[in-house]
Amino acid sequence: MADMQEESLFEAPPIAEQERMVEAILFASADPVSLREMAGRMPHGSEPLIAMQNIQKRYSGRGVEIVQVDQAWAIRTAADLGFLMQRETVETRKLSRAAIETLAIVAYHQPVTRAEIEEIRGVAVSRGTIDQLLELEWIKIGRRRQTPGRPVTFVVTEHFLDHFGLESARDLPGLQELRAAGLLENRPAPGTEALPNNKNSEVIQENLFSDPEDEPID
Amino acid sequence: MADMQEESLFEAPPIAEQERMVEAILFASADPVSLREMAGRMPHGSEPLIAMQNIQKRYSGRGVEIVQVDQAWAIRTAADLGFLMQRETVETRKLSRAAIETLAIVAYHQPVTRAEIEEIRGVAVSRGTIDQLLELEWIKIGRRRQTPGRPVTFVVTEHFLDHFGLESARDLPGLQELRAAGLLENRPAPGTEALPNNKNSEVIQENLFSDPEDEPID
Amino acid sequence: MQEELFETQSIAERVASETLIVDVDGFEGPLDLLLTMSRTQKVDLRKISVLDLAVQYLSFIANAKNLRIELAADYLVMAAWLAFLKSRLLLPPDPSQSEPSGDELAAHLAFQLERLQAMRDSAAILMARDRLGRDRFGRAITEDVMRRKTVNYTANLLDLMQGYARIRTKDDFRPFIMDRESVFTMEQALERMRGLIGYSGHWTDIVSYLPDGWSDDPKKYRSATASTFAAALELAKEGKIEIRQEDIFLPIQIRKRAD
Repeated sequence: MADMQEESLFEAPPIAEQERMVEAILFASADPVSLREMAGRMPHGSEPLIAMQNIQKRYSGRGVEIVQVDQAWAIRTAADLGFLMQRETVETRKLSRAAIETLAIVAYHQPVTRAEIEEIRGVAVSRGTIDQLLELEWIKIGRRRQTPGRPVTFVVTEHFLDHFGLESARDLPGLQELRAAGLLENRPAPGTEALPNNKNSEVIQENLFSDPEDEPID
Repeated sequence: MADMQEESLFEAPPIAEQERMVEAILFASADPVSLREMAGRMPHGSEPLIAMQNIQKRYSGRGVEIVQVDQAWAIRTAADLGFLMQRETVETRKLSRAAIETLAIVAYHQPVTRAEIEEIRGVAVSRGTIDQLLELEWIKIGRRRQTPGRPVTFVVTEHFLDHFGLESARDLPGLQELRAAGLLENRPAPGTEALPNNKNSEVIQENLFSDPEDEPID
Repeated sequence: MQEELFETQSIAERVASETLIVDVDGFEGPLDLLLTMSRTQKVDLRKISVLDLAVQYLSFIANAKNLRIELAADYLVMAAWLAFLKSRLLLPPDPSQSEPSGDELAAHLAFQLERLQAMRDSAAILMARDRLGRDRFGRAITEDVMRRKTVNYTANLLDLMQGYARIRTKDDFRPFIMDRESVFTMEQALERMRGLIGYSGHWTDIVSYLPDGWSDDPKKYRSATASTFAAALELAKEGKIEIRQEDIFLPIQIRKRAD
């Protein structure tokens, strides 16, 4: 208090200077600051309200705004720029083998229950795989099968047909065609099955021009 | 990469809008933000550097300023307004004289090994001194020196530059003068076993026949 | 002893010697002490008289030794070196000697002192700068940047067809394991045991179910034992046999389950 008295001997700083002070105080405070508190920190005779109103105008329309919170003031990000506080990254990944196989089974056998998918694949189908395909909107839940337990069935979606450029699921190549394309004779060597597709397609190319029976890959 | 292509179909926002974005990003961060980080968060095609330079001018002389720290940028209150922020002041642990000197030696001689620090100070550097500076994040371990024993070197950090208001280590006060006076050289002592920490007698021999000014070890 | 010694000294001497004790503790090594002493010369460090400094340091150390102060080895090493330097500076240089001259050594010491002083000055300037958190402040309210990762999954028709083909031709695949001579698969073991189990009403060691010719080669024996054991577990699970082991490491025995 003693310093205040002392300071009052000096004139209050010019309003532009007061604006700088308010700006700095608002910037560096962890909580909204009341006018009273500002006045307490600024040189005696300062008028934080006027300074505040001036800088509020100055910041109007900028990337940050001076907002009133109860009886106090704070600098906040402009509402329309909230998206900048998120950093989005997009990554493109190949669908897992389990998901592709499950999807293929749904496409070729729809409507199909989970138990049937497992029977055809010969391994359990994880909840995650089904969820992933549902989320991608490539499969959806169809009608319940009228068998004991009334299990749900899965069918492919319009979105799936769109994505794979098919007019209907009936357009999917049949077993005969797969065979003709060499796909059914594609006998991958153990350990190479999970290799990227380009490798596999090379194998397929090879297979088209040779007798598959004599063509063990490695 | 594909998304980038896609995104570039949209035009970058007008520069005034980009300025608002840079403003919002800088205000939202306590630490300096790199242009790269900004670009990653702003719409594709944005040019944060130009936007930054514009708002740097806009804030010049205000209560808060836009400062460059190494390759990144931050908003800091103007130094002359520090008195308003007494209550925000974080009492840092009082640094020992050894720690302060060691810090200066790292800053001016970086990259510098522990042995070199000891040579300059003429006394062993305690583990605690280095630890304290590492903990403050003012120094960090740099590359190993390619000399026998491959000792680690120490360099100052972005945090150090930010703390002392330096744009880069080149802006250290008096750096040019010290360099011109030859005081930043690691000048070996003439004669063997002259002083502790000088074991490189080959260099010393050479030195007898040449101007020591031109004979930095590194 | 020390008490007595002090008694014989004048008050002024005692004050002086106590100052020295305190000072030695306060100095950060010989170089620091030398730098402090050099200030008494009140000249530019580049024009310092190293000889005077050496004399001053040596007398300081001699004095300190009289007072039985335990000095760090560093101080004594420096004292020895300065004594050597002093002799070099006082004696005329010997042209036949290839060792560095006293002047060169003195110049280096002066350089070291000047460099240390420069670093001290720089440190002071640095610490007096407008510092973050003291004179300049950063943003106190910050917003965290949320990182959101979107993964786009892709697959094409070929992937789909290959996937389907893989399933439909799975039965055609001969597992790689079959190609290895010394592997007896569980399927083989199962088949073999299914054929044999019908005749076994008594507890029989599982080892007796191993196929002929698989017991000699250790690799083959290991494989056949494992698959036979696994097949036995499978049959037990199916309720076809019972399985027991009386204690650890004792033979595992099986028998046909009585219906």
